[in-house]
Amino acid sequence: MINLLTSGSGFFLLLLFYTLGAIGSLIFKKKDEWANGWQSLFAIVGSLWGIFFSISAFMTGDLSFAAYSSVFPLLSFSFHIDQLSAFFIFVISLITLFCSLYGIGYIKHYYKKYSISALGFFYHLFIMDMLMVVTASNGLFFLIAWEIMSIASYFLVVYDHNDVNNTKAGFLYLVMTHVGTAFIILAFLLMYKFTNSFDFESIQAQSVAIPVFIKNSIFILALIGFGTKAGIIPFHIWLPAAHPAAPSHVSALMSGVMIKTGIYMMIRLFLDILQPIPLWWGITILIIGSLSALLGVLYALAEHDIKKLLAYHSIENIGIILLGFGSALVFISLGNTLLALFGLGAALFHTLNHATFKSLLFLSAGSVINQTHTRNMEEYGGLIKYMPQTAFFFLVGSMAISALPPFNGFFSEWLTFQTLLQGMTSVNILVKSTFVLATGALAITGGLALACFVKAFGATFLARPRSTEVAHAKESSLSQLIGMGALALCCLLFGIFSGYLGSLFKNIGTHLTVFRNISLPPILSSKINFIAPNNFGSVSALALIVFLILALFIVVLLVKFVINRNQKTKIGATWDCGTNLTQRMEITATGFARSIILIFAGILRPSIQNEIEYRDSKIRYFPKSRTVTLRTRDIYRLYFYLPLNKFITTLSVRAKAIQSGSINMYVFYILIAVAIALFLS
Amino acid sequence: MMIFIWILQLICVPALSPLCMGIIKKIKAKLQNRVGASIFQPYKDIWKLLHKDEVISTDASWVFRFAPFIIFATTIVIGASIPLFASFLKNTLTGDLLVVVYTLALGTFFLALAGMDTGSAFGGFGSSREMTISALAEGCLILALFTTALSIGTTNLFVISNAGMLLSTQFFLSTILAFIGFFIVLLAETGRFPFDNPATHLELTMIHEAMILEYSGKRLALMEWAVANKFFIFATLGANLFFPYGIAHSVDTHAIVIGIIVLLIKIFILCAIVGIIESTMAKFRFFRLPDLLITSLILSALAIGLIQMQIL
Amino acid sequence: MEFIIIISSLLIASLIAILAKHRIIVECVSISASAVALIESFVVAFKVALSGDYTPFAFFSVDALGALLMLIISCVGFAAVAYSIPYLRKETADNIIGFTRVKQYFTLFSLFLGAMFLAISSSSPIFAWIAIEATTLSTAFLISFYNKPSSMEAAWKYLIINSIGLLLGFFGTLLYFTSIDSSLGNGFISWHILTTNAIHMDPLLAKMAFVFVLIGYGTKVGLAPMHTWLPDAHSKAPAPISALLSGVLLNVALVIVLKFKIITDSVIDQSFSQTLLIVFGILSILISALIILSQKSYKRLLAYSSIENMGIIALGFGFGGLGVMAAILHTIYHSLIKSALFFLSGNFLLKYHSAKIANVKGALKALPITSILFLIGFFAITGAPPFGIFLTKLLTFSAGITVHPVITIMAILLTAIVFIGFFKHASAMVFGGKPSEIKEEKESTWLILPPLVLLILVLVLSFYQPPFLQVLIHNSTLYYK
Amino acid sequence: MNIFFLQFLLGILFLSIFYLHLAKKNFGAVIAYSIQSLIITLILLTSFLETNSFFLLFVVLVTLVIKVILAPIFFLRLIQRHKLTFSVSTYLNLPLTLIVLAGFTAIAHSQKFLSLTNIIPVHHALLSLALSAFFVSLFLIINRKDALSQAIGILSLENSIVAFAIFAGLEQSPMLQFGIIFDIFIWLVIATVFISMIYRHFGSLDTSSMKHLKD
Repeated sequence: MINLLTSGSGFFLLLLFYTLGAIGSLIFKKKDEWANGWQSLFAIVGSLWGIFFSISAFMTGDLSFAAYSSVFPLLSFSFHIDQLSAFFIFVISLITLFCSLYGIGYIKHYYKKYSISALGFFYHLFIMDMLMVVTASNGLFFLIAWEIMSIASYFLVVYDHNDVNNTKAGFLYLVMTHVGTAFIILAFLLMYKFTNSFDFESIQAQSVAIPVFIKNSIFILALIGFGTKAGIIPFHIWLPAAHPAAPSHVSALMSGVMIKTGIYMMIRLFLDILQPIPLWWGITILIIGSLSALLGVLYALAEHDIKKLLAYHSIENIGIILLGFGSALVFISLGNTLLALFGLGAALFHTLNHATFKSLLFLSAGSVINQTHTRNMEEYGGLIKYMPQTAFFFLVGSMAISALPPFNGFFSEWLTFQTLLQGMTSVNILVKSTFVLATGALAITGGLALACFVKAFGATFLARPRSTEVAHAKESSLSQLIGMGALALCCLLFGIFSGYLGSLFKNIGTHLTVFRNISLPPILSSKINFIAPNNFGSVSALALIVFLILALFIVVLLVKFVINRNQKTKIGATWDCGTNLTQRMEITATGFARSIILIFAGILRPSIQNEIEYRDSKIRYFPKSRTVTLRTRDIYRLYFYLPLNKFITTLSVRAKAIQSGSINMYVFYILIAVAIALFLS
Repeated sequence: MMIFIWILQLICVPALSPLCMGIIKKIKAKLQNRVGASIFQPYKDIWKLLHKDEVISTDASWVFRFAPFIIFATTIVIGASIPLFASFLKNTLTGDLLVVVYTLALGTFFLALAGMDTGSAFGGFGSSREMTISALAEGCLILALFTTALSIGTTNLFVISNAGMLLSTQFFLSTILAFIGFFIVLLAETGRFPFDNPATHLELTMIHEAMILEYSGKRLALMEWAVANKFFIFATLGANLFFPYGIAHSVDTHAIVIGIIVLLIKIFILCAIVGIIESTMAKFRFFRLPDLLITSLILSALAIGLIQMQIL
Repeated sequence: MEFIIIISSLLIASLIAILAKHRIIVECVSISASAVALIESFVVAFKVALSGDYTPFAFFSVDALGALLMLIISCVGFAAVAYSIPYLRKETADNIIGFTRVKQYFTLFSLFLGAMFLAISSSSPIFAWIAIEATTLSTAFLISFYNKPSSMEAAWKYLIINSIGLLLGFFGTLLYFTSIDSSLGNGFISWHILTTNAIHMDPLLAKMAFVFVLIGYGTKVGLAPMHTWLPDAHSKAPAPISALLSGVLLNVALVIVLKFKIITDSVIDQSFSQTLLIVFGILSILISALIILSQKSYKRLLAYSSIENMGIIALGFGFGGLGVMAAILHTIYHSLIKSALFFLSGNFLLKYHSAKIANVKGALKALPITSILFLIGFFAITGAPPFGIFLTKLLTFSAGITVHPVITIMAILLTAIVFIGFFKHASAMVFGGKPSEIKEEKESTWLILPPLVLLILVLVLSFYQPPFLQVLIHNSTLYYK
Repeated sequence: MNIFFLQFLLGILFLSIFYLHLAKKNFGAVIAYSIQSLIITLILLTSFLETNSFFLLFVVLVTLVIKVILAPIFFLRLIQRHKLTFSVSTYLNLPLTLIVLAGFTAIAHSQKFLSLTNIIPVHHALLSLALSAFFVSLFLIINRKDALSQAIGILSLENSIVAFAIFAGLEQSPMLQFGIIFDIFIWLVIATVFISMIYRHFGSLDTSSMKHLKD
């Protein structure tokens, strides 16, 4: 059993599970229940096996094997699983396990509407390809897996194709990812040009042959290509459109794990293959990271569609991961590999945490949408009374994402803060100012994320229902609750055992080429607590949580049973200074975020529109209803993407003039071609 | 002996914080030449409220019921992990700067949620304004505290306070700038004057009061007490990190007694400053507060810029 | 011997089609003729794979690439016949065409197939020219099949432009004959003779001859400035015919250009012919990429996509080295997928009676299987991984990046634009609300089977190549490097 | 036959193509084409006299029948049936056409095509004249809007290529020549059928009215 786990066939068994799941769900075209059962069963079994395999692969270290020789010359289906890929397989399988668990209950509401077998097929194809993306060690094979992953996720995004803006979102998504892949192909081709092979090992061996200018252009191309997939700021416009359109357990997978494949490949490229790297690479990634973090959370605040809000938060968390990764790059180029390892550990730990709490949030948002049939937060309210467990899980998720102590979000942000702090001590002014900018951005993002999730949780679950839909919402089914519960538990466990996990991230780094030669491994963390290098600070997750619970217990004991034993508590109406409280009196999500949006008006460019509906259209004095909509303009689409689109379409309309219809003109083209060709030869 | 000091450390924050509140009210009363209540009045209020009956709104969920306990517990935990009078405790487990900031954020998180839970208009607006300010204030707080961390080379609060004569060394200018930034954040976080008037119930201006409007009985007592604790924590942070004189470095009782006395004097001076500001200054309009906070952010960023300590 | 069987069976089929009275006879004669052609071309392919060039007697010699093309012609031809029988039955049911038209269709169809077989296998350049001229003449009437003014216009333009192109090609072929000193007398001059004593040729004359041949036969291949007839002809012809035209005829013409390229390369160095191929290739990708973006009719869209793919194949041959193998594989995949796509567009035409993309909406509900196959075909033709074209494009670009980096970068961006344009139209057609007047009845399996078989064939070929095919591809790569 | 007589024949051929550009009536154009084909058959006859292989004589006769007799008959029957006396105007006005024609002849005689026209140095003048005939007939198709004159343009292009081949000593084996002639015959039949169908659909032979297939 063990050698099966640690050999290549273990990985093929994993892929086999998913292929069987995909083909199986195609067979049950007619019977929805069977298709749902089959696909969920295989997904769960596959992901369980994936978790065991990744843990064993993590322990045994490097593992490289090839599938079968391909028909095409430069392509070889070869895999290489080192600690980094094993970690990412673990993250993918963990989240797939819980999403498939959740999916059993969630897919029920698609039964009569769409073909469940298609959902199963693409779902399994999508996961299989993510696994292949993180383990491929041949450029062409990587591109194949990357492209199939995008196409499978496109079909999942467009799954609910009755709604027209889902197809629009799907279109935007596939176009953006395809353009991103074009950039990645260009980067690989440039590497092929100087090392004339696509295998990562041989590229890395001859990476010294690549001239500096080419290496910089490869960096920029890879940054744009993988940045589009990861959703960094200038290339993020597909993310808030595509993730909400997909079914919830798929959008949880997409924003929890798929955008991390971009990060994985950046780590593989910049830290493993293209060493040694200049300083300005790390600085650019730091700047992009802080921009994405800050702007991501600002756009999330201005958003009132719950899934769009969570999608923007993915951009923010990708920004935080990039901060960790960027500081690692800066430290390497400055020669301090010890700190670089610490920074990489912070980035990887945050990837794991973000995967858990983001998928938890998406799953709970999914069940909320399932009950209320709308994604607009203004129509929620008071759901905690109808869906108590989902509300609790959403609360756990939002506490974890806004980095509040007992949960895992806080400890990865603590690590990122420590790396940035070390960066600030450097003498070079440029490096110090970028680190100060990054720390400021991270700090303010933390605050704004907190505000955003108070708004999200408060507007959705607390106070009174704002629409009739909420009144007949029921608690989500058992499988959904198990899925969410397990994820919430993961958030807590990763928080508590973050000390132990820290040591795992240490030896992820040591296996990348750049860290192979460092002598003393840093005491990244002993069993109980994190210790930053040059003992800059240490925190023990266990002690913190024990303190909190103990203090809470004592306070409740003292106040409830000692001091206040014989007092009575009476349930009365909320104080309403005389008028009867209607649900219009509550604060809405727009109201909540209005002050922050007005403060950051420069960036968000809000526009307030109020339509007034009069009782009698002629006499415009008695308004029947007044709706105020606060919208922020999407400056990227307005000032970059639409003009680009218009330019290409005018170009194409002008090119159509070639087909002018007159036969004489066509023959004239041939004469011109002959003349020019003869003249040149 | 250590256990006695640990117990002292644990009970010191909840015990002394209502006292500071009393002192500030007394100073304000004196400046408005009225006698004002005694400085121990807050103790009596908390005791009274703990023994009164309670009314909870129908719309409130368990978040409303449970929030006061969580907020109070967070202040206790922070109280245990900041240097009050003894800097030799070296609580490396939770004595970290970021732990303090984010546990405070945990408290604000539940305070805002409790505010929104009852569904009254005041609670909603209170939480919205509170979250706006705390979002910006948290950024400035982290940068301000990072200046002291950078100048000493560690984020452990006890080691920072143990470092002794900070002002006289070359970091004099950066510490002063950082302290001013920190003081602005102190006023913002604890809801003192230029940001929010603690005494008023006027719905147009109140931020903090609006969130705890619906509370009564023992929950209101806990809330008031937690606010007092928060103020006391910020005051001690300000005092012990930026001016760490007179703090006990060794275990003998003589040093600890001096430590406590010096702590009380510093806290008293801070309360006086706050009291004077509250009586002389007018409350700023809500949309001018961000400019104040951004000045504090720039000050702390400048302070970090000035530190030339070379570790890397 | 097999070759004679192919040609004779096709000729007999067209003869019977003229004389036959009943429709059944016409149909089964044509289907059996193309079945015979399919089997025979497999036999020929095996022979060529085993023993090199297959020359039954003086007039015909089939080399490796010729055998590959024979396979393509017979497969696509057989699928086209299998598709055109239900297609024409449905059209006669909607009384768009009468029985005489159907008879005409099948005669010209068999003649067209026969001409193409002759074009590849003829050993004399002039005989190849005559065969290509025969293909043009036989398809001229097929394009004006529906007897509407627009198809008339398309047929006339097709006839005139192709005749001019072929005359230029004829002039170029003649110039190559200057290398043969007239002492040999006007015996039967074959490709082999031309290549052997090409050294005597005057280099400048060789350059001019190659220019005339490339532009002449380039009109038949549909390379950029001479492509203007292609969208009109392929969108007005009936679907199976445009499938054959687009899928196969373009490659046949390209093979002849390649044969001339081999001769010129032995006279002057390769760079001249390669630069010309690259220039025409990138030009056709550029023009087709831009026009696809704002295209109105889906048949013209497929025609422009053929121009783009022929551009990529020309680029492949232009880059040389790895590019040649990629281009040959690309030809195989492109012919199969493009003909499948044209069959599917035929299904759309039968259901929606309009070639405009705007009128075809909600196809997923009206024609579920066809639209799924159309989406798969779309992903296959624009190069999505499971299908071979993704890798052939990548190999062409990797061959190109070492030789002409700037052109390769342009090609990558242009193919991305093609993807965006094609995808915009495909998703507009497939998704969205179904217009009410379109009834939702069950699709006839006979209309679905040919495209399905072709797409499955492409998928299989992307992963596994039978040994004889590998030998053929290897030999043709060596010969046309 | 001496070069001088061949040059005289080629001169008449070139003039007939020239006339095609200027012809107002279709009838004149058809007659010009038949003269052209007559000259080609004569040239073929002279090369037959040198090699006097019997098969070549048969080929000459076939070309005589098809090109000189059948083609004009088809076209004339076409003109009578549809009363197409006047051919549609050209794109460029008369003086401009003449300038372009002069330009083409100059290019054909220029140094650029020296390698082409010196295949057989003796026939240099003949080859350059045939080449200019080639370019002029190519330009004829571009210039004339009338479908009939476009068809005639293509046939005269073919004639000029055959002339060039004969003078450059590249003539083929008779069997291939017979194939080419048969091909031209099929093309002729199809062209006449198409022209009559164009007339039925568009009412006139003006190809500039065929502009529906735009983008």
